[in-house]
Amino acid sequence: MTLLRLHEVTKEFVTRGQGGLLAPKAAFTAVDQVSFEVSLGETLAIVGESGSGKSTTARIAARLLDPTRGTVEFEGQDITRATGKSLARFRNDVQVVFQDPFSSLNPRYTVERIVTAPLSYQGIAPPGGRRAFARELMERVGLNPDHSQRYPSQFSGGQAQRIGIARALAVNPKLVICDEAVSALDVSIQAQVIRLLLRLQRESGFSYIFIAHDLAVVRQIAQRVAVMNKGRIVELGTRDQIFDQPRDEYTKTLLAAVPQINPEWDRRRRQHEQERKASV
Amino acid sequence: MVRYVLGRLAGVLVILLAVCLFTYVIFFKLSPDPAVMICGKTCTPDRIDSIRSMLGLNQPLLAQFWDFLQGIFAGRDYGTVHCPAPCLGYSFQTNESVWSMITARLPVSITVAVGAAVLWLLAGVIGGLISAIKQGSWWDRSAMALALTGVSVPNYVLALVLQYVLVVKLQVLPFPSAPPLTENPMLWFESYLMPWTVLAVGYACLYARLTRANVIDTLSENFLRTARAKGLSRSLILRRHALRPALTPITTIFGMDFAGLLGGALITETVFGLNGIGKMAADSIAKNDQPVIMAVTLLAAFFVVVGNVVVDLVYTALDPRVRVTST
Amino acid sequence: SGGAAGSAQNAAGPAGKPAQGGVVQVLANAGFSHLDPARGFDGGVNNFYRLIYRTLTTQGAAPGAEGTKIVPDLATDTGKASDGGKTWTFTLKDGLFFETGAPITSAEVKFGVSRAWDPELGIGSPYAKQIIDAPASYQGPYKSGDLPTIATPDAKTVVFHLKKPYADFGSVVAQNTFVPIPVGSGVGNQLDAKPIASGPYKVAQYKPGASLKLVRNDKWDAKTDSVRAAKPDGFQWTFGLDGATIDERMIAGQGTDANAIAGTIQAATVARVQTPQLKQRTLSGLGGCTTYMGLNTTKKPLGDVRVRQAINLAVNKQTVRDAVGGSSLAELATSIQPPTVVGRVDYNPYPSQDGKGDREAARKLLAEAGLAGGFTLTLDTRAQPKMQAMAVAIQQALEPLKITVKINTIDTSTYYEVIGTPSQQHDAAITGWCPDWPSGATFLPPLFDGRNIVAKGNSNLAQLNDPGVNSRIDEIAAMSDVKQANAAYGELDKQIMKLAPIVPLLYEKVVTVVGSNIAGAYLHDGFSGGIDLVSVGLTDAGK
Amino acid sequence: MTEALFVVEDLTVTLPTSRGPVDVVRDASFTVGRDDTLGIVGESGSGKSMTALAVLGLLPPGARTSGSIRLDGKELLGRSEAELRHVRGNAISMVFQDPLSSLNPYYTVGLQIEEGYRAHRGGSRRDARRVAIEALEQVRIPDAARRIDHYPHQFSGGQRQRIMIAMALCCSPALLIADEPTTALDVTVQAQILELLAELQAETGTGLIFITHDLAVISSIARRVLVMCAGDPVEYGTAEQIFSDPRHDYTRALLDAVPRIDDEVLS
Amino acid sequence: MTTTPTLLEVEEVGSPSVDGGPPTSTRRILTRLGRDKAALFCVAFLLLVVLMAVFAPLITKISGWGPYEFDSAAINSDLGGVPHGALGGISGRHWFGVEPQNGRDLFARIVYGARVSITIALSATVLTGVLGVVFGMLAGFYRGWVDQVISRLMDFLMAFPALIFMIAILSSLPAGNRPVLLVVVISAFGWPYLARVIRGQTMTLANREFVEAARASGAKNTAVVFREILPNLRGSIIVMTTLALPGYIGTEAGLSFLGVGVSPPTASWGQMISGSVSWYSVDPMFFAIPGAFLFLTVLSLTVLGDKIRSVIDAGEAS
Ligand SMILES: Nc1ncnc2c1ncn2[C@@H]1O[C@H](COP(=O)(O)OP(=O)(O)OP(=O)(O)O)[C@@H](O)[C@H]1O
Ligand SMILES: Nc1ncnc2c1ncn2[C@@H]1O[C@H](COP(=O)(O)OP(=O)(O)OP(=O)(O)O)[C@@H](O)[C@H]1O
Ligand SMILES: [Mg+2]
Ligand SMILES: [Mg+2]
Ligand code: NI
Repeated sequence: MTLLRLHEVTKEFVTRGQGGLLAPKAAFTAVDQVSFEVSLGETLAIVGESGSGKSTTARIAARLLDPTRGTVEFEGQDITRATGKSLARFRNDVQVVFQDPFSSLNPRYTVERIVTAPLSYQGIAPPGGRRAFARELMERVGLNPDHSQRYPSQFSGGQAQRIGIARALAVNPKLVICDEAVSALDVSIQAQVIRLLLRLQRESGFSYIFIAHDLAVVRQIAQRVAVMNKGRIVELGTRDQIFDQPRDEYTKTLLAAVPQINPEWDRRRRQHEQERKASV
Repeated sequence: MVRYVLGRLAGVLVILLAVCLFTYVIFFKLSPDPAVMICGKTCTPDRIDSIRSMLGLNQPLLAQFWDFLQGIFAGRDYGTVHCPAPCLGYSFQTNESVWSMITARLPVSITVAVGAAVLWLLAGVIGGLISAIKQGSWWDRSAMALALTGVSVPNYVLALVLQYVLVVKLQVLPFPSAPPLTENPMLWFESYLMPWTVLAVGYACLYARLTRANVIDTLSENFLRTARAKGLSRSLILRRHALRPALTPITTIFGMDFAGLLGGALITETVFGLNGIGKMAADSIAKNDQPVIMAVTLLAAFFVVVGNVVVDLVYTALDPRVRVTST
Repeated sequence: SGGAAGSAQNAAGPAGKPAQGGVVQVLANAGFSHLDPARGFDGGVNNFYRLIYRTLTTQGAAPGAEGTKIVPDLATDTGKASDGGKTWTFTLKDGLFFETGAPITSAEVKFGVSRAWDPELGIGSPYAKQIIDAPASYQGPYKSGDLPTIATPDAKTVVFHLKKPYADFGSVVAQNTFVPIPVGSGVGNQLDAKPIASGPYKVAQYKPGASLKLVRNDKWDAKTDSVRAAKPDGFQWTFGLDGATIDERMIAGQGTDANAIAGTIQAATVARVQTPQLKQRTLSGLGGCTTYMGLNTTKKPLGDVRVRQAINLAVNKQTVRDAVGGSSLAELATSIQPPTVVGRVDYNPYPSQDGKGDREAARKLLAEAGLAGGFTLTLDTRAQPKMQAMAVAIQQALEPLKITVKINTIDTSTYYEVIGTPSQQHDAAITGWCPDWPSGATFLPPLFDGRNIVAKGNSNLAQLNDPGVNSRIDEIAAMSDVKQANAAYGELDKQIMKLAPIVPLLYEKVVTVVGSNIAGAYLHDGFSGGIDLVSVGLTDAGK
Repeated sequence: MTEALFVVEDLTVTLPTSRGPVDVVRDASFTVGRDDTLGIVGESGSGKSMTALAVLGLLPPGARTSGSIRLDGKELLGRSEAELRHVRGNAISMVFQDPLSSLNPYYTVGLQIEEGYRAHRGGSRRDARRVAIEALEQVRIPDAARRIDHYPHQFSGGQRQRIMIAMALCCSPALLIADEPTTALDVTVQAQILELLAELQAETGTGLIFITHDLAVISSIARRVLVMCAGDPVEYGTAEQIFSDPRHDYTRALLDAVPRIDDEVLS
Repeated sequence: MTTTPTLLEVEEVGSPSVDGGPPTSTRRILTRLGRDKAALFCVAFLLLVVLMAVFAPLITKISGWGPYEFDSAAINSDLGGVPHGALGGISGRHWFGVEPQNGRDLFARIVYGARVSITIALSATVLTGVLGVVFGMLAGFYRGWVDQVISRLMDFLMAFPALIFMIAILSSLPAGNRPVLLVVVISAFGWPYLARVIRGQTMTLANREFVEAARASGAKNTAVVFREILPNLRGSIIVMTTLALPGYIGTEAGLSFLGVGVSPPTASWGQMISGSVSWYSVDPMFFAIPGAFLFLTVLSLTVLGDKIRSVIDAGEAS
């Protein structure tokens, strides 16, 4: 069943040319005729060049930005211009993790308030009380629950990012849009968060739009992958198709450029590891 | 943008019209009959009637209002006298053309406003900035205590005390007489020094406190850390990176305050005997000189409304994030 | 000129003899209402007009009673009555000219007077219109042309025909409306902007509300003028100064402020002018007006004369006086007419110790009226600190009698309109009255003639309509001997006060500090106690 | 033997919190030579960024530091703000982790790059602008000459990150500290940026401290690696040693967790 | 050990709280304020003023003079009515001296004046604060026609020279309940000033990403405005409203003197201060006493506002 569908979505940004207030305007097409679907319980990954319009697409999908042209449908309903109740329902069902961790957290609020805010915005009482609920959420994303009274500026970048993730998971959304949600996390926490996301998908049927640069992560989590370049989707297919038989040139370059740990070192490490296990 | 400005200017006209009409109703309907006051101590109903007809007060309100508007744009006739285009009527009290009264007094009010504004901006912003940087220091505490004192002391008190101390006791300044700048620049400056100061004190205190609060907010932003990491000089960091975001909201207030002052500093002008718009307003209220009240109101409204348009334009120019969404 | 100065300066003081020349500075709060003599009409302008205008007669130029005496000015005498006082003839002096050089003849005098009938202009002194006979439809010279009831048989003679005999017409022609104006000029606002001088000075520059500069009118011939000393070469007014600032400047007396005169000081300044040096520069005298509280006789308990008398007895005039600045700034009033009025009798119908009020006597009267339990009274006051302070003082004084005074503050600009409208007026109101010239004729009839009660612009605040008073007013008006009439007004004062329609509160004083170089300054009884401008000058003209 | 370009010894950073002071970095020691790259990896929240900030004296208010930080043998710790000014952006540049909030929203990116250059190199605005455009081009911002006049919010996350890099590069510092400079970049651009850094090092001998979570990147560029965990430097050695023979349990766990593009889906 | 040199020297951050769990913010603020001497002093003074106002009749019974009683013996009628004795007639009889020209007891008038002034100024401040903040935020946040309507309304109200119109309107309204009318009229003309400032800042804040984040979390517009943006406006609001208070006491005085405020003989601080102006050189105490009360009240409010703010900020250290 299709949960979200973007149909030929285009976004133009109006920027002012040089020369002050009265300068003529210039338009810049950030997203160009993008169409895709996300089904219930599915993860669609968007990869692509930096500046290719991934975040913009995500924000349009979350209805945080109005597309210049094209439509966004959610559960079969056109919500491109929705307001009021239907928009509110949409908001309850779709949560977003933002790319920029600090800017997306209100500097005046404690973590506890930030992560429980979606609940109160949607008029849901936090199960087990606000404090306990917040602590539980923080624990889930690997944050020290004792820090629930801290303010965002007192956290590290990766911790701030996890606050954003915890916030998105506070309510039970149908779709979570993760804009580089794990990029600032160290690999072990990253793995923990990804496992959490996958478990939620399994148990509660979450769908994800997962924007990432780390193709290894994408491979772990995505069922389908869209590759964007210069505002357009240049290739869209299942994970294996994209990773194993990329058709588009850009996709191929992308895959070829993935850095890897020196294979020789890695091999030696595994060897040492085995030696160590054997010796124990 | 051009369209936006034009739209706003059209809005200005509408507001001024509304202000006009409202003022007209308040002062011509609810206020005492000017004819009776002109009539004086020994007055007969006949005389009142004749004065009313002479002033056009016997016409319906809207007709009077229409005449008034016409006067402003096209001029109008009062009996035998023709009053040319920007015609705001004649004072009930002195029979002077209100327009010439305004043009004669405006330079004084502008001088008062500009001088005071320069003073309070300098004092307020610099004081607030230093306070913010030295938050919690003795300088900060004393500057903020001073600011509070400044706000708590009504400016007529300040005016009189200043005059008593500086002019009467110490005799370092003359009594303000406000000659034209060209005649005697020194005396001009000395004359305006006290009015400027008195007016500036209250505003300076407000601005100092606002600047302080905003700068403190800004100082904790991450981009300030970036600026420091670039090795910029302290003054550049403060001037450019801390002040700009801190002062952006202050421009709003400044526009309003300054525009308000152009429409006359009632109390200060009265205390120091400066013949500006403010004093004219005070006099006209005391005497219920309606044409003058109307004109003063309109003038003040004009400055404030235009000031607000300028403020909005400046604000969108100052904050790039706002700019993009505004058009 | 200016030889009189030098070492004698200290001894001279404000009373000394002024030298010829110099410029007298005048510091003023409010500007002049009108420079057009047909329009302006109050103590301040009347005094000022004598510098630039002349009238057929005028008040004397001397301290005390001399100042209230009518003396010839343009005319050779104070008028000859004929036809039983219904026709008055004046003859002009020789050598009279306007500042333009044009001669002043009977035609200009007539033209000036006839302007009083113009509905747009005639908003000043009303007497010419009230007393001189004229066609009912006459609307002034610009609209209706010549006024037939004033005859000018030759260039030197003016003949006025009155509606009915008027014994004191010699005083009436001293009013501003009798200033000569060149025939045909003065239409609209012309004279307000640029007066045409007939007196010793002419207007050199006028910025309404800001400043006024007078210079000598060299067409004025001192020989034709026995009233005006006109010693200085000019006058310079500065308007719009704050009261406190004026006091400061006058006390400091720096620079040209040494040549300055000003109005009455503020209460707070009284304590500061007690040093010998300042005392020497201080002039003090009665303002010539009475401040009183009118009691609306048409309102419920006030209709009872005993209640009004009780209030008269109970008011503590001492506290009222303190409210305006104490003994230096006012005297306690006992009668309606102030001491400056000719023929006034000094008496006290409702005495109490030191004017502090006789509460016992008042209580007795109230008990008689059946109001021992008290009542409520609404007192209208002007929204002005001094007036409100007086109201509060009265409120306090009546409180022990269980009379609750509700103070109703009315905006300054509307005050006189409200209390002058019987339908809007409350139980009582504080106000004052100054005679247009110092006789009972311009004091008692306007305030107490029951037939003068009008729906708007009423000055009979008590709304007293007593047949005895009314008929007595008619009798006095019919008297042809001015002296006799004035004396009769003195007695009428007593008769009215028996009815207690008002509570005379104070005769306010003028206390003014003059600059150290001012000479020849005295307070003129005729002009609400202002310094007589035609006599004042400088000790040292070179300063 | 002369000392290395940059030496940190026993650096401890203490931050105030509502529960009292907390050591967020304990006794960290490392060196960076000329044309040398140190990689710092570790747990999120382990104090990597704080270490970096401590070097430039940019810690949050109330922070205390102890130990020693020397650049070219000169002690930086305890220097006054005025003295540090000449070091910052000149001898040592830094790329911050959070690009959006680290850029002033009120100014164009051009101005923000130029001012750093002019503060140390002087020169006319025109020169600075040229340098800024060049720097933007170097970090692969398309249409740099036009975009230099845009405001930070008009750029994508990766672009902002590159702007921060451009800003740090334009004074060719002796030491560059880059705090997760490429996390928001796609792999192709990332490769270009890494190449750019390598070129720069070859040219000017810049020492580089590279903080990242991407172990693959570290393995390809770092000569030495510092592994941090919960404020403690748990392991410090050559890249080869760390990657091929990690001694500490945490390092081993970290390397085990690295996802591989050819790995199976996690279950 | 060295301390990091920073641009702003931050006030010492308090010691750790003893109890285990993190204290709630209200409790934290209260305990922190409780330890601050200056804050305690401010609270004490404000409390004193409030108690004075509430128990005015009782207090004046003890002091012996009512607020309206004249004492002619205490003033010198020959010198324009200045109080006898030094310091404006301060004595055992009149603790704070007397008013010139009528000898009313200043202490009693201060005590009674607190009632009027504090209620009027405080309510006007609160009302303008609420109106200004709400409308300012709505205009700045929604932009579009909401902004148009609110902004034009603000333009319209601000366009009037406020004092002139307050007089005109108040004098034409039925007397009714003066203090309430005063509050309403003062607020009606006062709120746009604050609202415009708030509007501008809201426009800036509305573009911040955390606002977008809140919206994505399902926050309705009102929630975004009042729960995300409002806390970030705190600085300006505190400053503007603490400074508005003395302004309104002054406005009340001005209006009272122009005859449209509270009617005499009711005492109010503002009236006392403006009445004392002309006596500044002869009887400085007449000004100094109500002036000091006004000043201390404002000072206390401001310092308290600042303290609360810095306590909250210390938690954020943003
Ligand atoms: N202002 C502060 N007050 C108190 N603690 C802070 C403050 N800033 C950061 N911390 C804490 O200091 C620790 C180290 O933070 P730091 O930013 O150095 O982490 P990091 O290693 O850079 O992590 P990441 O990889 O997530 O960016 C974290 O646990 C964080 O919670
Ligand atoms: N408000 C804006 N005004 C003008 N241009 C914008 C605006 N926001 C984004 N852009 C431009 O639109 C393009 C797409 O931006 P977007 O943020 O969607 O990229 P992205 O794919 O998320 O990149 P990254 O991976 O670097 O975050 C970029 O070139 C950016 O410069
Ligand atoms: Mg992005
Ligand atoms: Mg970090
Ligand atoms: Ni080995």
